[in-house]
Amino acid sequence: MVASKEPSVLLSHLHRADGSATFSQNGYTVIGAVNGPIEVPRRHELPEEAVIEVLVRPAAGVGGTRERHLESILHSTLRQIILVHNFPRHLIQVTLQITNTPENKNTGSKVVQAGSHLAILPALLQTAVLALLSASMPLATILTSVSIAIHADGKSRKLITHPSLKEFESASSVHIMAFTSHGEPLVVESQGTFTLEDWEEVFETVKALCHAEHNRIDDNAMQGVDGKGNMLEFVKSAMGEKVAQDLHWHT
Amino acid sequence: MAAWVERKQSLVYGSDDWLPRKLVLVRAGGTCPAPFQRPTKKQKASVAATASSSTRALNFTLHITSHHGIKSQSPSPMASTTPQSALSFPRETFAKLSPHPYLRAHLQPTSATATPTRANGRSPSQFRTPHINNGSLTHADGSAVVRIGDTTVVCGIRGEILLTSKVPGWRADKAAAEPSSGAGYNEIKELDLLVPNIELATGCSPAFMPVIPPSTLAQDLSTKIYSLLHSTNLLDREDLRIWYQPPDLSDPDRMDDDSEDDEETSASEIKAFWALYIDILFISLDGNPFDAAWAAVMSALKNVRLPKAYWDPDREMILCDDSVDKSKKLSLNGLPVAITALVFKAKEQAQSKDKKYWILVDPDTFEESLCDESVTVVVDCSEKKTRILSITKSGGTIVGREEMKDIVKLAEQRSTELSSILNG
Amino acid sequence: MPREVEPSVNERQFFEKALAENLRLDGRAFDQFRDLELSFGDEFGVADVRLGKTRIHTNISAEVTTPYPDKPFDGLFTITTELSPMTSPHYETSRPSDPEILLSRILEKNLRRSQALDTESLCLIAGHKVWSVRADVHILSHDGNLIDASCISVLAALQHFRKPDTSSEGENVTVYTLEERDPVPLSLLHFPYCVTFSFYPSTVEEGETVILLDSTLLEEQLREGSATIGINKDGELCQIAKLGGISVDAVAFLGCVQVALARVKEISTFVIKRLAEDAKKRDKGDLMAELRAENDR
Amino acid sequence: MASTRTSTFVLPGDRLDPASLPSHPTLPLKLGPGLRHIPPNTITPTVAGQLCTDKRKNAVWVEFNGGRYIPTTGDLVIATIQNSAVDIFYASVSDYAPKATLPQLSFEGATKKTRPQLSFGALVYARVTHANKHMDPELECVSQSTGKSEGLGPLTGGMVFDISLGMARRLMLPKPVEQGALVILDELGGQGVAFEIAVGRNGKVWVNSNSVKGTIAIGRAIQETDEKALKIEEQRKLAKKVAREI
Amino acid sequence: MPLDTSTYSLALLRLDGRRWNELRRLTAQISTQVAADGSSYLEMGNTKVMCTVAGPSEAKGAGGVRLGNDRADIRVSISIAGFSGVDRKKSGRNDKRLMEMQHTIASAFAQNLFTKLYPHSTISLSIHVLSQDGSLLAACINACTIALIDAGVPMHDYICACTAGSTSSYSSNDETADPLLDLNTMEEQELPFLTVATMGESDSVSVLIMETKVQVGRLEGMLAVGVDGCKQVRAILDGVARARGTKMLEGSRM
Repeated sequence: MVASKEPSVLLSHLHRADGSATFSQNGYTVIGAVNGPIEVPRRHELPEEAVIEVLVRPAAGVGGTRERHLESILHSTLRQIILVHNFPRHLIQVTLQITNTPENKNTGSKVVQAGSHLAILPALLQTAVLALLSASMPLATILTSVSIAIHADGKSRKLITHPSLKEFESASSVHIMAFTSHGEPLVVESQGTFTLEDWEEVFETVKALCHAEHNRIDDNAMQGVDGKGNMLEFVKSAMGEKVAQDLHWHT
Repeated sequence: MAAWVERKQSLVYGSDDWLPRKLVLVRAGGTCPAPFQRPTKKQKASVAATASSSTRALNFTLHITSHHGIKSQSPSPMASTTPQSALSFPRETFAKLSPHPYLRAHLQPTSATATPTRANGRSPSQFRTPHINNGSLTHADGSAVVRIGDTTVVCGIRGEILLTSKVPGWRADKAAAEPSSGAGYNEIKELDLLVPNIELATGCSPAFMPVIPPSTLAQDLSTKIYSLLHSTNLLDREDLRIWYQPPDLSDPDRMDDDSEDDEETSASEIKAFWALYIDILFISLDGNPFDAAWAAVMSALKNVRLPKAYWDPDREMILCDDSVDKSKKLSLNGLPVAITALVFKAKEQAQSKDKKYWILVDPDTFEESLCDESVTVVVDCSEKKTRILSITKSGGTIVGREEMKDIVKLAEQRSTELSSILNG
Repeated sequence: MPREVEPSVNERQFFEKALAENLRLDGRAFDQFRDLELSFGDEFGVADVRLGKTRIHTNISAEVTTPYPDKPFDGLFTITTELSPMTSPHYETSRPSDPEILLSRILEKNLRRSQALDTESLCLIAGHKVWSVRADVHILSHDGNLIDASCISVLAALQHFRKPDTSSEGENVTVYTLEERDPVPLSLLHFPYCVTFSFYPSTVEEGETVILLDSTLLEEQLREGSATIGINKDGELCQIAKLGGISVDAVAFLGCVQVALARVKEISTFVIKRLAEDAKKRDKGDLMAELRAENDR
Repeated sequence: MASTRTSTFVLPGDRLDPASLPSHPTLPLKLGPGLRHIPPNTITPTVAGQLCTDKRKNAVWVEFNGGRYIPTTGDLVIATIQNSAVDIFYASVSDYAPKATLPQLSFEGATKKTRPQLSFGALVYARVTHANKHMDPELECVSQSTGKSEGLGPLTGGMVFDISLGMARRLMLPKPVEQGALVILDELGGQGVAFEIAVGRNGKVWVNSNSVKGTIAIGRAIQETDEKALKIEEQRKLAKKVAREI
Repeated sequence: MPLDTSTYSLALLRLDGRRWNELRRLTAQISTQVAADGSSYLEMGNTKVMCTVAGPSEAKGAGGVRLGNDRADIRVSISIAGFSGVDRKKSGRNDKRLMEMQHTIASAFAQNLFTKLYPHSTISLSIHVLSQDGSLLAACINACTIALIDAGVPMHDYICACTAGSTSSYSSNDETADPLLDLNTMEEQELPFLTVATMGESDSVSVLIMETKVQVGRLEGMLAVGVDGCKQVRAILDGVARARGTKMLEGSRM
C-alpha cells in the first residue's frame, strides 16, 4: 500500500496515560504515551530538575542498540523543550511504541532491519511532542521535524521532502532536522555524501517547513500560504481541534 | 550565581604565567554559609536579591594568583577592604564546587589582551594532539591504538567467514543486482558484515564500572559507528566476497590460480563473505569518545590484511592461504575524519535566552559535564573537494547555519592533521 | 518505581454492596462482555483489539533461522508480552511483573503447547532452515482482562499474517519477495480463545461465589480469585488456569466451562467476519492498484 | 462575562501579541496557569490551550484540559490515605505522584487525644495548603480561620468516579450552568434525585445517594457528560433517563 | 513413542500396576527440620519434596513492606534440585513455569490461611524438590499444607491436591476412555491431565490447572476423579497430622 506523506494524528486516546498520541506519516505509525510528573526512585532523582525517561519500543522484536541511540537523541532533545526545572525530583516518562513501519521489499521477512533506523526519527520526535502536548506538559516551545533526501547523480540534484523508505535508502544523502517553533535548529542528523552548500539548502528548506514567519498569534487567517507539508501548521491545527473539543463548554 | 557576574572584573591573571594556578575565593562582608556548598536555586535567588539591594551583600570575589600563591600580589579593591576573612581554595576544589562559573571565568577573561582559554589550557578551537599506533595486535587482522589527550582507544578487527549456505535468506540472483539499480540490495548492510562493538566497562572512567551490561553510551556509540560505516560506503563489497570459479573441465590447465577475471564468467558464484568484527575498547576516557573511536576504526581498517580465502570443493569448506603475500588490504573509499564540538553557554540554565556561548572542540570530560548541545561533523578531505559525510547535533539550539560553517572549517583543518598521521 | 495504586476503602465497600445487589459499576450484567473491536493494519499480521478501554496491538513477523538441535523438524514460534510504562508507570521494563508472567504463560500454553500454529509446517530444511514466527504483543492500554484480549489479538493477527513464499531445491531455499510471489498464510490447526472468570465471595450467601466475566481493572484488583479457560469452538479444552484464589464449587466450575465454550464460538465467528471484511477491502485495494498501474502504462 | 473575556488558541512558545494582553492602569498583571514569564518582559504559553484574559481582574491564563493533576494551593481535592506517621497522614492526590502530607490535627475539633483514625485507603476531602515544586504538597481538612470543617474531612460510604481535570473544573465553577454549559447536576436535582457530591480538582468526584443503583447512575451520568462532551440538551435528556431508572 | 495403553483396556491395570483410581504410595513426615517454624517431607510415588515454613514474621527488606497492609504476605520459593529429573537440567531463576507455580501456591494459601491475624508480616514457604515423577505441583501443595499445620498457622481447612488424567488422547472423542488418578511422569507426557486442589472434604476447587488438550466432555470425569483423589489425600495427610499431634500431646503430658 502506498504510504501517505500527509501526517495524521489521534490525540489523548489511551485512557490511563496522562497524555497520548498516535502519529502516522510516510508509512510509520508511532503510539506515544506520556506519564508525569510522577514519583522517581531516590537513586535517580535530580535535585533541580525532572528526570526524563524515554523508551522506544520496536514493532517487532526487542529493543537493541538502535533504539538506545534513538532514545538518546530524543532524550537530549526533549530535555530542551520540556520545562524540566518546573518539576524537580520528579519523573516524566515518554514511551514510544512503533506499531507500523513501511514494508521493506528486501528485508520483508527480517525482524530487525539492519539500517535506516534514522528514518523513523521524525515520526518519533513528532509523536513525543504531540503526546507531551496532550499531557499538557509545560513546554518552552514545540518542535517539528522533517526529513529530506537528496538524490544527486553527477550534475542534477533533487530534494525530496518526507522521502519514502525507498527514496530514503537510495538517496545520496539524507537529512533529518527538527526546529523549534521559533525557527531554531534543535536536532540535525545528516548522513551520506554532501557538501556544505547542499546542507545549507536543506537547512533553509526544513526551516521553512517547520516554521512560518507569519505564524503569529493574531494571524489566524492563513491567506495565500501553502500549508502543505508545513509541520508546524499541522501540529497547530491538530492541537487546535483537540483544544476546541476539550473546551467546547468554554465560551 | 549572580554574584559572579558582578565581580568578574576582579579576575586577575598573574603577570608571567597566564595559566591560573590557584583561585582564591574572598567573601566580602557577612558570614559564609557553612557548610559551604553549591547554593540551591532558592538560595541563589536570595543571594542575588541581597546583592543588589543591601550593603551587606554576599559577594564572592575571585582572585587568581600565580602558583606561588602570593595573595597580596593583586588585591582587588573589593577584596582589600575585608582581607581578614579570605577563604582560599585550591584550583581543583573550586572547579568541583562550582564548575560552571569556573569554566566561564576562564573563557571570559577580564583583560582585553587575554584570549579566551579553556580550563585545560587549550583555546576553544584547539584540538588535542593525536597519537596513533598501528598493527600492534598480532591476532587481529587489523588493529590500532589511538590516543587523544587522556582518551585512549584500542580497536581490533577480525574477519570471520560467513558461508552463503548459512545465510537464511540468501539468494544467488539477488547478489547479481547491483545497488545502483534503485534501492538495491546492499549485502554489507543486509548481511551485517560489519559488526562494531564498543566496550566502555573497562574501568576507563569512574562513570563506567567494569563487568556491567553495556551502558547507554556504549550502545549509542556502537550505533553511531555502525551507521557511519554503512552510510559512508567506506568498504568495497568486492573486498568482502569470496568467489568460487568451478574448474572449467574443457581447459584443465586453467585451474583457479588466477581469479582476476572470474567475475566476468557467469558460472562463478559467491561461496562466502568476510564478516568484520570491529571491537573497540576504551582504555581511558577523558571526553570525546566518538572522535577517538572513529579514528581508531579508520586506522584499524587501513591496517587490515585479510588472508586469501578460497573454496575447496573437495572438502566443501573455505580455506585460507597462510602466505602474507597473497593477503589483501581493504580498499577504502576515502578517509573520513570525525570532529565533535560542544556548546558552552554563559548561563547554567538550559532554557535561558542568553546568547552568550562558546564552541569548544574536542571536549574533555569536565567540559562534557557542563554542556548540553553537541555537534559531530564527519568530513572526508582525501579528494580535492571536501565531502561532508555526516552532521549530527542535538541538545540545543545555538548551532545554526553560520556556526556550522565554522565547525566544518575546523573539521577540514583537523582532517588534514589527522590524515597525515593516518596515512603515515 | 512507584507501586501500583490500590483501590480505596470506599471503592472496595461500594463494589461489594453493588455485587450484593447484582450490579456492576459500568451497568453490565455479570456475564456480559464489553464491546469487542478488532481492526487490522495495512500490513499483514497486525491486529488491534479493543475490549472496552483495554487495547492490545499484536504484530507478527517471520524470518528464516536455524532450528533448535533437539527439534530439527519444528519451526520456532515465540510470543512476547511486555508491559511497558505506557500501560502504567509502575511497570518496569527490566523486571517482569507477576501479571506479565501469568499472561505470557497462559498465551504460551494456550497457543503454543496446544499447537494452534503448526510448527512442523514452518520447517524448510530439516535441521537447517526453519521459519521463526514471532508475535509481539503490545499492551497499549490496560483496563482489565488482558488475557482474553491478548489471545484474540494474537490469534487474529496469526490468521491475518502472510509469510513470504518459498521454494527449496536440495539444500537451497529461495525466499521470494512480496513482489515476486504472493505471500502465503500460516498453517493454523485450531483457534483456542481464552475466557477469564473473576470470583468474589458472596456477601449474601455464605460459601457462594459471585462470578464476573470480562472484568475491568478495578474489578480485577478487587477479585479474590480467577480462572482462565482456553477452549476452541469445537469444544477442545486447551488449558485451564485457576491459579489459587478462593475456591469454587466443582459443579459451578463445570458451568463456567460451558459458558466459555459458548463465548468462544461467538468470538470465533466475530474474528472470521472481521477477517473476511478485511480481505474484501484488500481485494478492492489491489484491484485499484492494478487499475492505476494500467493507467500509468 | 463574555464581554470581558476573549480567547485564542495558543501553543507553547508562541509569541503573544502585547496588544492581546490586558493592560490595567493600576492592577498588576496576574499570570494564571499555562503561562510563564521570561524576564524582562516576555510572556509565553507553556501548554496548548485557549488564551483567556479577564480585563476587569487584569488576569491572563491558558485554559486547557488534560494531563496530570499538579497540586496548587487552595485547590479542593479528594485524597486517599496511604500511610500514617506519628502526627501526619500521607495521602495520595494523584496516582504515582509523591504523597501529600496531612497533619492529623488539621481536622475539625481534632486534638492530640481525639484525632481521626484513618486507615489505608480511606478517602478525605481536603484543601491544598502548600504546593511548591521543591516540596511535597500539604493538605488540610479544616479551615484555618474558622476552625470549622466547612465540608472537608473524611468521606465515608459512596463511590468515587474518575473524571477529566477539565470536568472537575467545570463542576467547581461558581456558576456551572452559565460558565461551563453544565446542567446535569441541576437537572438531576430538578428531577428529584437526592444525592451528595464532592468534587476534587484532582479529577475525582465522590457521589453518595441512598441507593447503590442511584450512586452508580449519577456517577456514570457525570462521566458520560464528560467523555461524550454532551450539550446542554443532551444532558437534560440524560438526567431524565437517569431519574426514570432510579 | 506413544504410551502403550492397549494393555490397560485388557487388564485394567496401568503400567506401574495400579488401577485407574489408585493413588501411588503417599507418605509424609511432619516437623522434619528443627530449625524451621514448620516443615514437612512428602513423597507421592517417586516425587519427593521438602517444605519449610518461616513465619509469620515481621516483614522486612526493601520492597517487602507494603504500606497499609492489613494481612500477612505469603511468599513461596521453589527450588528444583539438579538431580531430581531424569536428565540434569538447571532451571533458571526466571523460569516462568516455576514462577507460575509459586504464584499459584501463594495465592491458594492466601485465601486459606487467616492472614488477617498477622498484619504487616510475612509467611515464607520454601520448597525443595528432590525427585520428580509427575504430580509435582500437587506434591508441593500437599507438603505446604502439612508444613503450615506444623508451623501452627491457623487455616480454614486442608488444601489437598492430586492429578487426574484420561486414557483418551486429546483428538479422539473416545467414549470408552477412562479417567486415571495420580499420574506419573510417563503418563503425564502422553495423556491429557489436570492438577486439582480442593478445600478439605468439600468439592470446592482451589487450584485447577490443565495444560494439555482434551475434549470438553472428558473434563467432568477427570475432575470428579481428581476431587475424589484429593479427599483420599486429605485422609492420609490428616492421619499424619493427627499422629504428630497425638505424639506432641503425649510429650506435653509427661
